[in-house]
Amino acid sequence: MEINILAFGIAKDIFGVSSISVEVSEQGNIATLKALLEERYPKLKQLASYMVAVNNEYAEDKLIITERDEVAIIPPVSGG
Amino acid sequence: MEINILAFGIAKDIFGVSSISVEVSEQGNIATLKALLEERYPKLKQLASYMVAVNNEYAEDKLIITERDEVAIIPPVSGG
Amino acid sequence: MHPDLLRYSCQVALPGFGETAQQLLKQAKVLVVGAGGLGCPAAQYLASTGVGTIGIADFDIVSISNLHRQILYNPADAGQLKAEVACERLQEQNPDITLLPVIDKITSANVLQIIDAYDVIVDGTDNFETRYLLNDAAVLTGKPVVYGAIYQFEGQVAVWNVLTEDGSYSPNYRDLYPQVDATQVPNCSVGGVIPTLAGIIGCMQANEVIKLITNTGEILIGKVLLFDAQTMQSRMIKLGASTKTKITALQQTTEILTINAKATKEGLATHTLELVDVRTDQERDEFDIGGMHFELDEVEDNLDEFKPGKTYVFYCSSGKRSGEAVKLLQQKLPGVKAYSLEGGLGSW
Amino acid sequence: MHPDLLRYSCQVALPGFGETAQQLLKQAKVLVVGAGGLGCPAAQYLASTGVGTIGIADFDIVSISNLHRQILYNPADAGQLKAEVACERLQEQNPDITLLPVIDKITSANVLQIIDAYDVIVDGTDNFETRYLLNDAAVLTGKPVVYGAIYQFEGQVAVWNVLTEDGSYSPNYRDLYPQVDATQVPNCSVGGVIPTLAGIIGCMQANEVIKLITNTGEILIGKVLLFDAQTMQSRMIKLGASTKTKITALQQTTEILTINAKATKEGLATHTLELVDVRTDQERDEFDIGGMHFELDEVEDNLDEFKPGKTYVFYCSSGKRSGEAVKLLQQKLPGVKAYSLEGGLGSW
Repeated sequence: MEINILAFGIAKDIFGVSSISVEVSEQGNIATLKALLEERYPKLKQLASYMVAVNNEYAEDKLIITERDEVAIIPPVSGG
Repeated sequence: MEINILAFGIAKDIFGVSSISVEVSEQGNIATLKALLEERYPKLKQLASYMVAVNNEYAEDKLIITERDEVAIIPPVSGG
Repeated sequence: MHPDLLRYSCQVALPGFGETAQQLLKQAKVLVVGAGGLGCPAAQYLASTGVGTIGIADFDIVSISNLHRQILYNPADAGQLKAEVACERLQEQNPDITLLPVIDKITSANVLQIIDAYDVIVDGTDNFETRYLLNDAAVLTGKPVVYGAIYQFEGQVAVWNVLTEDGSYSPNYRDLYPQVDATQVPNCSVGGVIPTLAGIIGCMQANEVIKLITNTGEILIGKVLLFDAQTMQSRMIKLGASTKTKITALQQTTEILTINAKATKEGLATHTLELVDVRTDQERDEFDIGGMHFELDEVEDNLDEFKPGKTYVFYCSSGKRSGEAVKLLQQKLPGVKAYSLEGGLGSW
Repeated sequence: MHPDLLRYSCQVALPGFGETAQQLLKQAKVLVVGAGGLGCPAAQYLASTGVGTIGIADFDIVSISNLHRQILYNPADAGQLKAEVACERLQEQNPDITLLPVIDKITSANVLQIIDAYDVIVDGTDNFETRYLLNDAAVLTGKPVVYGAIYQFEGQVAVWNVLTEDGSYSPNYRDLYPQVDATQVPNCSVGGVIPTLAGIIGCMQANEVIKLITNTGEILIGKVLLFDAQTMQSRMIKLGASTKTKITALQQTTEILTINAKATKEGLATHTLELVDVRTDQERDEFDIGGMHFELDEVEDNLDEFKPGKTYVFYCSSGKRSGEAVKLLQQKLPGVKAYSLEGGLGSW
């Protein structure tokens, strides 16, 4: 299934756009999605951690994604 | 039908609560709703004007309300 | 790097900004009307960001009860003109920009002349009369208005009257509220306001001004943002692309008859005046100087208490609510003489 | 009205506030860490609102490039300690509160002692190391942290580590981001930041502090607010009711070896040092003082360029990014000597 992903902060720079679309297998979970994104965008993995939110809720690795979910990638921000 | 109405600003004080529920006839429009509210809460009419938003959009008097609509009463605010 | 730009290097580095945007800011002329809870933070960030010319319009003086949210002023400034103190402070913050205090009260007679030299108007006023005056004058002259308003924990922000690509103008304040009965909407001195809300909304106004000038981002055109500091929830209400209102002339400013404390005391001694308190029951309970008492929003329901031939002096804490009451009486009961106590109980 | 309360009358009038809430603010002790883009507006509103004791912690000095968003400082303050200038300004704004500058750099050795006297910590820092240090120290001592962070046009706000009714603590920064590679996330001097965003997020932090102290409103507990100044859209991400992270000790602060400009020039003259520029390509194009060049986030991929036995001096504009590079080298290549140019190119 096709999953739409919104990018925040530095993830916009890493993806080069503010939203991307990725093909995730049915029953794929957040861990699957992260692995897939990190393979395509190695810089994402280098952040050491970033938050994945599904429908405005923090998503644990084992959460199963469905096609209607709104997924957001929210990396850490350091400025002050 | 039962319509749920969210109150903002001074409308909260006029209603006494932050949301109320009113019975509107099928095919009732914003003008109907306003007349109904102003009868029940005369102070609302005394404001001279207030905004009604339906699903986060400014609603003209002739707009027909349906049961799933989210209606908000947003009175003017003067402070600075 | 050019020394001028060092100050702005951390915004020039922004994507889509650059030295061109900085130059646009430098050339811009922005009038901030109301140097209060909204105007203070808005002007502070317009100055820090390098807007080249900033006018600060306010005829009022600093009072101690302003200080909880009007962060440009110190207790030592009490009694000074806000516009002058604000310009002085902001000039120290950024010596490279031009700051112009405007200390005349804005009326239908002078508004067009006052806004003439500016590209953008920031509405940080605290009363409906000036809000409508600025809105209408901006519509008549084709200038954008960056609007902000606050009450208790809730605020509104929007950008009015921007020329859109199809040649029409975006909605303005009268599209939202065609007219308002000012006696029916409490102001901050009655219902209170949380200082941080003023800061958030004022900074949002400065943010929209910068976007307007530099033509970056999605400006709040054709929509109004509602923000609630208690829940931190915000909500964007769409208003449509173009204005549906026709504004062809300015509404004439009503002159409010005022009387000072000394003259009032003399009138009371000779029994030629009667006092009317228009504050809340709670304020009345704490302290009063006598006379009848109707809360401002109840005056209209009690017009038969005022007798032709008699002279009434309305009072509140600052003179603002009593001014509204006098306006109402002048309009509804032209045969009754009504004055507003100048400076309110603060001057008693 | 008590003269003390006149200043606060317009917030005491708020529903659910009153004199009791004002008294709570007066008794509260809040530590603002970082007197920069977030700390300036946050501290300004905490002072104006009447928080009784405010500590301002920052070891840095005012520099011209800070002024576009750090609105407590004037060009005349350049070179002075931020914490001291901020306390002086805020004391003028509100003479009735206590302001305490803290000018030590916060490390794992002193953080517990520094926060000990305070009830609430405001995280307005500009680096991950201090963010984690404050977070972990607050968790170890059971204090709430009001977090804010900004980059370009986007900001985050949340309140960490609040004791909930069931006796557990609400989520903290490590629930969101267990750890971060600081060399991979650009800071404001690289990517820029819009000043008004700093104002909005800083005011939101002060707002949450006031709600925490007075126990009013819905505090940002168990959630994080994302705000975008370009679109004015905000989004609330739910994190759950309790923390799932175990923090049992502070991470030791790595001491970064630094070298000043004079010693570096001597070392270059005697060919005993090699320079490494870790700024962006764009910054390099404008001006450089020679040596190798890798952008900070590329240093890790080029570790084989650094030879054991040699001594490298990393440089950037302020010393911040070069410090991160030195930390990385100390960790990955302990046999290579690496220094960070103190004060960056500003001191050259």
